[in-house]
Formats: sequence, structure tokens, C-alpha cells
Amino acid sequence: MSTSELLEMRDVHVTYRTSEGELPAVRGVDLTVRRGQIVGVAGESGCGKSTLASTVLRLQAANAMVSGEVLFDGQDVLTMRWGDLRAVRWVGASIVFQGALHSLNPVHRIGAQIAEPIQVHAPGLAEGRVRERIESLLEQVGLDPARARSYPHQLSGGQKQRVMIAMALACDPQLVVADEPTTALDVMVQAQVLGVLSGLVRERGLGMMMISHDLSVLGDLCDRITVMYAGRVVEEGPAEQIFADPLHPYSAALSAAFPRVGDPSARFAPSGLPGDPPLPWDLPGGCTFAPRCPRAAEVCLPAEPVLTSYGEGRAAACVRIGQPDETQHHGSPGEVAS
Amino acid sequence: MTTTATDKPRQLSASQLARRRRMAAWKRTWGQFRRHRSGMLGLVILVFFVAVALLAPLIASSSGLDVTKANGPVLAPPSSDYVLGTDENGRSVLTLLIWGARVSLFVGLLATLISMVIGTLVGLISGYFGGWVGRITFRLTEWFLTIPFLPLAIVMSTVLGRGLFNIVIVIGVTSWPGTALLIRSQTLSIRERAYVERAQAIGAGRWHQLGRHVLPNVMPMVFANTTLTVAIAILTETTLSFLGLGDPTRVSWGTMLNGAYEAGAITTGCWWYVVPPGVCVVLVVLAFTLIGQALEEVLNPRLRARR
Amino acid sequence: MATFGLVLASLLPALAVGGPAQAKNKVVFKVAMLGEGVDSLNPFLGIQAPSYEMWGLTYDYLTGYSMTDMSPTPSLATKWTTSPDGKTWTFTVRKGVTWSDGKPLTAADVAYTYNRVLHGTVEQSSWISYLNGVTKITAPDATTLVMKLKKPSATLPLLPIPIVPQHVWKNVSESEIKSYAAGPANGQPPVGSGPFRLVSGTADGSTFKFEANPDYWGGRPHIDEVIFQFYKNDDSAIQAMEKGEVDFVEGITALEVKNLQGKAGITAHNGNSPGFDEIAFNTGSIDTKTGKPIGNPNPAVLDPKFRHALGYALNLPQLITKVYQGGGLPGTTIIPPAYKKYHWEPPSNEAFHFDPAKAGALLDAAGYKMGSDGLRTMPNGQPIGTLRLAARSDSQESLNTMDYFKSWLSDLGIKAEVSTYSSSQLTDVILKGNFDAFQWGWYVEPDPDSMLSYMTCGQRGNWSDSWFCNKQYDALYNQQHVQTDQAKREAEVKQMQQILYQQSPYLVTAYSSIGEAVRSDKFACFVPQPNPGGVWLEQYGVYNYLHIKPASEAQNCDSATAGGQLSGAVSATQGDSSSSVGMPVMIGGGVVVLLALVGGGFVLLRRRATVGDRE
Amino acid sequence: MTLAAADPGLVTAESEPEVRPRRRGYASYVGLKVLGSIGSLFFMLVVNFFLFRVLPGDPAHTLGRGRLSTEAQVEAFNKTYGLQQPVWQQFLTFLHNTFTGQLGISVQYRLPVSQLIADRMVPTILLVGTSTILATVIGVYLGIRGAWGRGSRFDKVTTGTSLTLYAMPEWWLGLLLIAALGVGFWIFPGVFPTGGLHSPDVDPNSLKGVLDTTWHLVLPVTTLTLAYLADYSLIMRSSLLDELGEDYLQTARAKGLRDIQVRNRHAVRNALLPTTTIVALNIGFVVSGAITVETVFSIPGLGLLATDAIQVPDFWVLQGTFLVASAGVIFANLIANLLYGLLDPRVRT
Repeated sequence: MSTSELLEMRDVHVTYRTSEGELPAVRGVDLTVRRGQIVGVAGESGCGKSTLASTVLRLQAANAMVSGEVLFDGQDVLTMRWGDLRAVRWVGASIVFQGALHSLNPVHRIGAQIAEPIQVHAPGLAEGRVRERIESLLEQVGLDPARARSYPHQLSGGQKQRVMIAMALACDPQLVVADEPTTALDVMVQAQVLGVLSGLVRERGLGMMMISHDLSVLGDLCDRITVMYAGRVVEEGPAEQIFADPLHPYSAALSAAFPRVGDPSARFAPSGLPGDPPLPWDLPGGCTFAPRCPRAAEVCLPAEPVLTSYGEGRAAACVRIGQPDETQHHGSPGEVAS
Repeated sequence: MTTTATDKPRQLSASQLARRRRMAAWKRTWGQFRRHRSGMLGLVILVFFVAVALLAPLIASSSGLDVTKANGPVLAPPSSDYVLGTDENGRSVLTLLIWGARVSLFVGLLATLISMVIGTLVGLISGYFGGWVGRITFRLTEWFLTIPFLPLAIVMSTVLGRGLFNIVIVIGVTSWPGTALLIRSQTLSIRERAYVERAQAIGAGRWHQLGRHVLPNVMPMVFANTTLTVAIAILTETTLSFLGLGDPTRVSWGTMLNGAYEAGAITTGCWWYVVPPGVCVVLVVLAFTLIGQALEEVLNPRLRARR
Repeated sequence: MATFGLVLASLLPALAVGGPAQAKNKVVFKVAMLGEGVDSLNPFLGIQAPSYEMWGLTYDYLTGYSMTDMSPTPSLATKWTTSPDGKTWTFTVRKGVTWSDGKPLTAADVAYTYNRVLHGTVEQSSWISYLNGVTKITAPDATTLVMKLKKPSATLPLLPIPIVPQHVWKNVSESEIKSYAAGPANGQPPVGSGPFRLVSGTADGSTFKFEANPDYWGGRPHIDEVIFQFYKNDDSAIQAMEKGEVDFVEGITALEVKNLQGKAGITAHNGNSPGFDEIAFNTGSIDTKTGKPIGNPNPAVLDPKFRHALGYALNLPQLITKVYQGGGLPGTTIIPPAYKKYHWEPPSNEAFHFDPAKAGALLDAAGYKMGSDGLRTMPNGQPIGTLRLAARSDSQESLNTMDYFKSWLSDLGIKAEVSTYSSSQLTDVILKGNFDAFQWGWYVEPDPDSMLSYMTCGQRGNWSDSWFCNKQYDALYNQQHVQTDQAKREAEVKQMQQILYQQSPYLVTAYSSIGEAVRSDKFACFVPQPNPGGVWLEQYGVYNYLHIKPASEAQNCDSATAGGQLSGAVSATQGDSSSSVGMPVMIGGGVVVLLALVGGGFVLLRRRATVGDRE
Repeated sequence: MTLAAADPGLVTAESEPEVRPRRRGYASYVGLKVLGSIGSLFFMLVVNFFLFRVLPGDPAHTLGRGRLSTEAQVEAFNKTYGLQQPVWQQFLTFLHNTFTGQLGISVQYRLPVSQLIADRMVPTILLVGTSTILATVIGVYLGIRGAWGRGSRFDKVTTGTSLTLYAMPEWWLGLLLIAALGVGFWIFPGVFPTGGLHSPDVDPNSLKGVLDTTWHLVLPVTTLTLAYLADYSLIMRSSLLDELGEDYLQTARAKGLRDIQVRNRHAVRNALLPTTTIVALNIGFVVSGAITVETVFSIPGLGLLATDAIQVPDFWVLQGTFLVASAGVIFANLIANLLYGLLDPRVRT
């Protein structure tokens, strides 16, 4: 318990090396999670939030170049020796991946998969103890302990996600990274799962980094929210404030939007926002949001705005904040993002 | 065909859209293929052999194949006038190789065409039509798969007698099930795709959909699979010919190897008669395999992730 | 276990390899055979050359063959007499011969065997032709065998029918015999009286092991064991010999012979075998029941003049060098020169020789004039059309021969096309008469009768493949068939060959030979049959199995009995062996390669075997 | 026999998903598969029967090999082989005989075909069995290493080699091996025997015989192993590569498993599914695989029996071997499917 900062990300850059060239996915992000604090990361798909999450346990893809610092409990995960890293994984921080569908190994039983990290990190532990642990975990996430014997494909989406949560808590981590834990689920189930998750995290006083495109969800679960766009943080501050009165036009659009039901495949674009998020290999000059921004003006074009603080614990990256908007720019209204 | 006059225009425009999308897809594919090193290697090799096959008459006169015109020494090692030596009839091995390329490629491609047509048809039908049609065709395919390939080919070529086209037919008829199954699974997945449903909503006939929507989308996989089948077909032709079931009146790489084998070229150490034909076979088959794999990787995003 | 063994072996190659070489004190003669294997050990079923070899070692025959010209010699029969009318033959059967199970062999066994052939159905197929015209066979006492005939027979006393023990075979019923293996059963060799005993091997197998019969009436063989190993291709066999796994290779190509002749410790040659290859014409296919023409022969080939003229278009020397790989003898008539007594050599003024001009002239004379389009026409001015030449897809020689024939024909202004058939398909085509000419071959047995019979009218639709029918020829055939005066018979046989030569249903292209190679550093005293220039192993009779010796004892080959003065054909030392065998063969213009045991050979074997004639 | 031809087992498994899988136990899964196999079996019998009724030529002549002179004999022959019956009746007798293990009598050898097959089975199984075991072990290992370190030099080399071997007619490879290691070339002597199952004069049942046989099998086994190995390593590699994209590997890594653990516990376990199926299937293609290699090395196995029978043509032997061959495939196919069901829970429920 050295510092109260459990996770501290400093100027993290992630760039993918691909045959098409170098794709900057995350461009200089700072983010902090304190013990017992739930931090939400919001943004459309492709804004780099999942990439960011993957760096927490150094799980980024092989072709990703990461720079900056990811301090977990004061140690930089990115430069850690493999041995230490493995020790941090799951014991220090665990992840609830998006799409439990694929994140569970189809040919192993649930029980075995939950047991695995325990056996890896506490090799000594007796069979019986492990089993008890699994059963209690399953109960905690509201599943019948007997489920331990079944295979992933025998569970519904919600149940799978619960299993993921149980698995994430198997080694009592201090930090849980939840990467779009509920995208694949319909609203009702989403609510349940999120309830379970946040509940457990709260009662154990864990830290959690919760990633979602759904600002409303983050709004009522998190303490703080970071909004990302095109690999950068555009706004950052207390959850309810960001949800209630966002500073950045993008945040505004996000909060205005409401989640669409079902259809996991098609990720949604905030309603009222024309066009798609910029492609990482041709980012517009100046403010990357400008092309879609209702309040965009000449001032936005020259340089990319920096994150500047507005009042206590709030910051946003937009030059138009506080300016009156005369010139209304609209993206070509004809197109509708699908 | 239950397409009524009213929804024709929408129908057309939809298909035009699809066509444009497809054109773009082909361009992208080629772009990615160009970056695929082994694929390009295969292509280069293949182009070379195709060129040789096509230009055979210009490179080496066909009279070099006529035993009665051959006046070289018997099984002579490579020399200035016989770059790759001679066979047991005193013919230039090089000439035989060049003309052999024709037969081998011809058989390979034609046989593949047959197996493709059958395979694709059966695959589409069993994949697209559910119910008993689908089930029966699928069973049929599975049954044909359980027939041991080479024995069947051998038996059939004894039944049909020895001739180039018989070989082609044998290979074509025995090698389609693999394709059929592939196409089937492809069709099954595509059938579920949105625009097919749309087409259904519009009320286009099943065959119409099959032709307009499913087929064009299966084609890429068919194409990738074709190249792999050619490889197999050429291998089979060589093997059958080697076993003495080839067309004795035509020179293919397989019949050459058969000749070498029967003339005891191994013991007499006539490597120039044994090695070159084999190498050619390996190169061509390899070329087709490489291209096929490259295409698969390019066309199948799941595989593309591998690179 | 296999995997383990594999590892083991690769660890101890020396041991494993040493294995074969360690054939000690016992003298084992290992023969590599090629192509089709033994089809049956049952003498009433098998038809392939190797099978005859097996029976030859296992059983005895009433009469044998001389090494020089394969004329009948005493064997089980010590002597024989013919009644003045030639309708009664009396054989004296050797005394004191015993079966391998100890029981005595008597005339009764011989009578039993022959009667079985005479009255059986399955038993007939291979052997009946030898008892042609025989009505009654009896064994009045243990040493006497009496044969009664309808009419005199010229083919007797040639009786290459294996004599089987009555006390064993009487238990094999007519129906059982169809699948009676007659191989070694529960550790016992099949009961026979021959010089060797088959201790292991089954019809489809690839290894056959014989042990010498210590108390063989003809004297104990100089070798203790004979092992036949069958290989699928020449390379394996030849390698096996070079590695010392086998001592003899039978039926290799002339190329391989050439290649082996240089090698130390090995002697190779092409042995003349009494067979020939021919180009046969459709001389008029008919439905044998109704006598109506069937099939669609080109009218041209029906004309003897046309066929004869083509004889001068064949460049046989070229054929021999090119198609038969530089070895071989140009062919003339259907009775090979190996049978000196019966072979008719056409006088130089009649003999075919490569002379396109003459061929052309003969065709012109016969009315096949050159048309304006450079193609010859029928006498009636109709175009000849395209001759259909059939070749056997399983024989490269067959195909190449026809290719040459085609080009020679086109030089004469006659169009032709070559098509290939598998042997069984060709048999059908021939029987349907849907051909103009085809290439095939025959082996000819020592007595010319059966070969001659194939060209008689009566054989059409059965053994005649050229559909040849000629009254004069048939008359002569029937004469010689009952001719008891040897000299007269020879004259008649030669006259028949002359007729065939003129009528040209066959154009005999080549006299065949068999490539053989032996480890002359291990075994010696092989005597060729016919001597000189003949084959060493697959002979008529089993002379060499009885008389070959380990090379170490080669100097006293001559101590060997019959045919001793001929021995030393292959003696221990490389030098004079190649001079004594290699040279004559080479000087003799080389010998035709017989690819019988490779590919198409099967059919030759088959047709040769069908009437049991074999070299 | 080839990558393309060899995955019905997979397809049956794959073609399920889009139809929402009904829940059924392994038992009924097995039941279905067995039924399917029986279906194929019958189909195979039909094909088998009619295929051989269209062989060229008049049976009496081609099968009798021209030995039949008298009409009586032709009739006798037809009677023995029931050729004078109407086809459907022949088919019934055929079925009956097949199921009672009577496969007819070889025209060529005049021995019961069943006996011939039994005799020839041993060398083939020895040859193919050994090669399959070796090929599987080596191939799977290479495939795993290749896929895991994809793009590495090791991967490039092994994949390249496998592809080349895959593109190579196995008998040609055999010929090369004979030339190189059997005959010997340049200064290298040929050490290995070039043909036959054992030396003529050794008793195959003695220890020496076993060693000698093994020694004779080295080249053919090597040939076949290399041929199969190509298939297996490529299949293993590609199916493992397919797994690499999967999310659950990410999960496993996140759990703090060692790379090797992730590979063996998760990736390989799943990637093995298709490979097992194909190996099992290939075993079914015993005869096909053996034909050419047995010919080149003169090994008296089923393959050789079949090729010899073609020249005659030995009707019943061909039919018998073909029967055994297809039955083998069907059986192997069944095993493959059952295996797949056991290994992959998704299939069976």
C-alpha cells in the first residue's frame, strides 16, 4: 500500500506496425486509478480505449509499439521482467474481456478455467480448497456452483460474462480492468452483470478501470470518467458532471446518445454525429474531431487542442469552450453512419 | 422466378452496387496478393511454365517427340547438343520436358475445371437448399469422400482405357468432393447474409438469388480452392502415368518418369532422365499451392490476421 | 515394434546388412524374378512362366528336352516305342523313383495324371493339347505306360505335363481343384518327385524356397537350396544382385545387360528365347458360326499381295536397334531359328529386306496405284483410307514398332493411325475384328504343332488372331500332325512357313531374347538352351538347377553329367565368361530384348502359356 | 490423401453451427455417426459392385485370360463366377458373400481373395503404420513450433520444406532415395536395400529376419513418413495459427500463464482437433498411400496386390482390395468423428 495511486498511466503512446504502415492507436494518454476508485473510459470503437486497456497487463499485440509509463503500484509494467509481470497478471490486476463468448476456452470446463489462475499463482493450494473457492466465486456472481462442470457453449451470454467476472476475481486482484464487459449482452442482462461487477468491486474496495462506449452506463457506475477520441483524451472529470454537463462537444454528443438494443456487431455512433471517427492512418490536421464537430470553427484547424483544466478535477481539450458559437458547421447531412 | 416488374429497378441497382463492391474487392485482393511474397513467387514460377507450354512449338519442334525421327544416342548424358541428355529412344529429354509441360498443365487445368463445376454445383445446392435436397447432396458428397481416391482413379482408368481425356475425366470426377464441401460451408454462411435476405424479401426466385448473390460471393473461395485442386490434379496425372495408366501416345512428365523407371534409369544412373521431370512437377505443383494459399489468406480475413 | 526395430536397425546397420550375406556352409542359389509372379503352384491352374519353373523343380516329366535343340530326351520314361500304325505308344517308366513322402512313383501315377487331364475340365485347359488325339491311357504294370491314339501323332513323345502323385491328388475333387493351392501345407512340402522340394512360398507370395531332393534319381543337385525372390522392377532386382542379396536376375532389359557387362563378378547376356514379335493383319474376320464377315477390316489388308508388299517396307535392322535397344535379331518366320530342324529360312531372292522402291513397285503391280493426292488408292480407284494400327499400351516396344510402321507406310503413300489398347481390350478388339493390324508376339514351344495350328481356319475366333484361313495350309497342317516320318514332317512344316511368308498374315519383326545376369563370382557352369546363344534359367527342363556349381568348384564343370561337354559356358573368371558367352551373343548381332517381364510381357507370357509352350 | 481431400470429419463438425445446435448427448451423436457410416458403407458396396461390372472386355475372355477353348469351359467359368445370373441377383449374392467374408477367388492366383488380402495386409500395415506414427509425431511437433514462432527462420524453413514435400509425388521421392541411398551416387555407396520386404534367404520370423525386414523398410518408411509429414505439419501449423487469433489465449496470458503453458494447455489442445481427425482419416487411406511406394520398393502389400491385379485384370482381387480400402476409410472416418466428438464438447451437445 505505498501510494494511493494503484494505476498510473503517463503519456502512453501505442502504435501498430502493419503492412499499411504505422497506425497510431493511442497518442499520449494520462490516466490514474486510485484504490477503490472506478474510472470509466468512454469513446467510440477505434478510439484506442481497448488498446489502452491491453497495455495495463502488457497484453498489446506483438506488432504494437508502446512508449510512456504504465505504473502499477509504482512499478512500470512496460519495462518489468517477465517473471514479475506474470506475478502482476491476475493477482495484481485482472481483466474482464469483451465478448466472453470467445474469451473462454470452448473445450475446457468452466471450473477448470476459473481454477487455472489460482493453481498458477498459488500452486500449493489443495484440490478441495480450490473447488470451494470456485463454488463461492460462482455463487458470488449469482451462478449455480454446479455450473463449474459445464462447458462455455452450454451457458447463455450473461452467464458467460458472469463466469468471466468470477474468473477475474479468482485471485483477489487490486485492480480489475473491465473492457466493454457488456457489449455482447442485451440491456436487461447488461444491467444485472454490471450490477454484480460493480457491487463486488465496491464491497472489496478494488480499483476498476471500466471501458465502454456507453456514457450512460459509466455515468452511474464510475467515480471518474475519461473520454477518448482518436487515441487522445478529450475530456476528463467526475462521472456525474461529465454525464450531466459535458464540456467537450464530443462528450456532449456521447451523453446525448442512448444505447441501441441488441445487435452487438454494428457498433453505434453517437446520434446526431455525422460521419465515422477518423481512420488512424489519415488523422485530420488540427482538432481531430473538427470534421464532425457541430461547433467546429477556423480556430480548431491550426493545432490539435491540448487538455486544459477547467475547475477542480476537470479537464477538456477544446478551444471553443466558453466561446459563443456563431458559425454553425455541419458535416454533410446526407450521409448516415451505419 | 417471382420477380415482378415493379421491383426490377431496385433489384438491378442493388446488383449494380454489388458488382461495384466486387470490383473494388478484386482490386484490393490483387493489392494484397502483390504484397504476398510466397504467392508472388508461385505466380512467377507458374507464368514461366505456362509460357514454356504455350511457346513449346517455337522452342522445340514437335518432331523431337517422334520416336521414328529420333536419332540421338540412347540414354546419353547431358552434352552440348542434348542439354539434358536423351531418353531410351534417343530423344532429347529437354524437348520432352517442354512438351510434357503442355500435357501436364492441360490435364491439370481441364480436370480441375470439371471437378470445380461438379464441386461448386453440388456444394451450392447442398449448402443453399435446406431440406432433403441439401441433405442428400451432402451425404452424396461425404460418400464420395470415403471412396479411396487413388484406387478409384486407377480402377476407372482401367475401365475407361488409356487416353488423355480419360485421365482428365478420372481426375475430374474423383476430386470434386473436397471442393463441394468447401463451397457448401461457404454457401451456408453467406446464405444468412443480409442482402440475400433482402433479395428474399423482394421475392427473387431461389435460383435467381443463387446466381445473383450467393455464387458471386462464393466465387473467391472457389477460385482459391481451384488453384489447390490443380496442384492435386497434376500430381494425380503424374502418378497415374507413372503407374502406366497414362496416355502412352502423349508425352507428359508422368509418362517420362514411367519411361525412366521402366528403362532402369536409376540403376544405370541416368539422373538427367529421372530428376528433371520430377523437379518440374514439384515446381508447378508448388506454384499452384503457394498461389492457392496466398489467395486463401488474402480472401479469408480470418486467415489474413495471421500475417 | 516396427518403430523400435527401425531405430534398432539404423543403430546397427552392420548387423542388419550382414544378415543376408551370412548364408554359410549351405550353398544357396538366390534368383531374382521380375514382373508377374507365380500365379499358382497347382500345375492344373497356373499359366505363367515362373509357375512352370516351380513345377519343374517340384515334379518330374515323362520326357525331357535336349539342351541343343530341345528335342525330346528320356526323363521318367527311359525309352518308348511306337506301333507300326503309329496309334499305340508304349513308355517304359524309370524304376526306383520315389515321391518326397517316400511312396514309390509308378506308371500308375503317370496314367492317373494324364487321365485326369484327359477327362477333367479345369485340368484340360493347360495340358489337353499334348494329349491331342489320345483316347486311352493305361498302366498295365508299374513300369509300363500305354497310350492309345485315334490317329498317329507327330507331337508325341513331347509330354511336358508334371506328373502328380495319385495318392495325394485322388483326394482333390473336380470342384476343389479350382482353388487347390498345392503348396507347402503344415510344414510339409507338396508331394513331388522332382530335384527340389518347395519348403515355403504361396502363389501370391514374393519368396519361394526350395531344398534339394537328396535322393533324386538324376543325382543330387550341387546346390542345397534355390530361392526365388520376385521384384516389381529391374532396378530393385539388379541392385539386390550387386549387393549380393541375389545371385541371378532373370528378364532384364538389353540396356541393363549392357550396363552390367562391365561390372566385376557379374556376367550378363541376352539369351535367345524361342519367341517372336509380329505385326499381324486382319486377313478376314468372320463369325465362326455363320461364316459371315464381322468387324470392319480395311479391304486392302485382306489382300495377300498388299500385305506381302509391305514386308519390303519394314526396316527391321532399324527397328532392332531403335525399338529393341540395339539388341535383337530381325524376324522371318513364325518358327524361330532356335528350332533348327523346323525353321525355314527364306532364300535371299524371296526374303524381305528394306526396299521401299520394291514395296512400291509390288503395290503398283497389285493395283494400289499412287493417286494424285500422293496417297495410294485401291485397285478400283477408291481411296484406301486410314489403316488402324493397334498397339498395346502396356508395351513401349509395341507402341514404337507401330509408330515406325506408320511412318514407313506414309512413305509408301498409305495413311495410318496408331491407337493403343490394354492387352485385355486388344484381345476383345481382335475377336470382334475391328482392326487392320496390331503388334503382338508369341513364344513357340519345341514342337511347332501348336504354333502352326494358330494359323489354321479352325482356330479363327479362338487362337487365331489374324483370322488367317488357307486350304493348302490347313491340308499341310493335318498332314504333319499325323506325320510319323520326321524328315517328311520337317519338310511339310517348312512348306507351311513358306505359305505364311507369301500370304503374310504376320510380318514377323523380331526374334526375342531374355536379359539375364549372374554373379559369376559365386556360381558357374550355366549351360545355355539352345546352346549356344540360349537362355540360362527359364529353360525347357531344369538342367541348370541340377548342374550349376559354386564358382569355387567351377573348374570341374565337366564332371557334370549330360551336356557336360557344353558346360563352362559361364566359368568363374570374368574374362573368359564374357568371351564364351558375351562375345558370341554380341557377334551374333546382339539379341532382341524381350521386355516380357516388364509391362506388356504379361500378355506374351499369357499367350505363350495358354498352350503350355514355354522356353 | 491431401489437404484438400482430407477433412470431412471437420466439415461435419463445422456445418452444424449456423443451425442452432440442438442439445443431444454423446450417445445420440455416436448413433448418428454410426448410421451415417452404415449409409456410406452401403453406397460403397453399390459403387464397388457396379464399378467392376463395367470393366472392359467380355469377362469370360478377359478374366479367363483367353484360356477357355471349349464352350463348355466358358459356361463352367461363367457358372463359377455367377456371371450368367441377372445383375440384381448377382448383386444380392455379392452382398451376401461380402458379409460372409467370401470375396471370391482370384482369377490370377486361384486363391480366395480374402486370404490374399489377409496375407498382404501385414506388410502394408507395417509400412503405413510406422510411417503414420513417425509422421504424426514429427509433423505435429514441427507444426506447433512453426506456428508458435511464425515468421521465424525455423517456421520459414519447415514450412518451405513441408510445402515442397507436399508438392512432391511420394514415389518420385522414393526413387530419389533409392538412387541416393540404395544405389549410391558419386563417392557415396548405396547402403540400403532397394526393394523387397526382406532378404530372400532369411526367415522373417527370426530375430535376424526382423532386423533384416526393418532394414529393408528404412527407405520406404522414410519416403512415406516424409510424404505424410508434409501434410500433418502444414495442417497442424494452420490450425494452430487459426487458434492464435482467439481471445481465450489472451485471457490465458492475462491469467499469468507461461507462454509454454498458454501454448500447450490452450492453443495446442484446440488445434489438435482438426489434426487428429485428418490423421485418423489418412490411416483410412492406407491402401492408396501404399500403392505407389509399395510398387517402387517392391513390397508385397495390398497396394502391390491391387496394381498387379489391374494388368490381368483380376476382377475379384481388385474388388476385394477396393472394398477393404473404402471400408478402411469409412471406419477411420467414423473413428475420426467419434474422436472429434470426444475432444470437442461443442460437437457432441
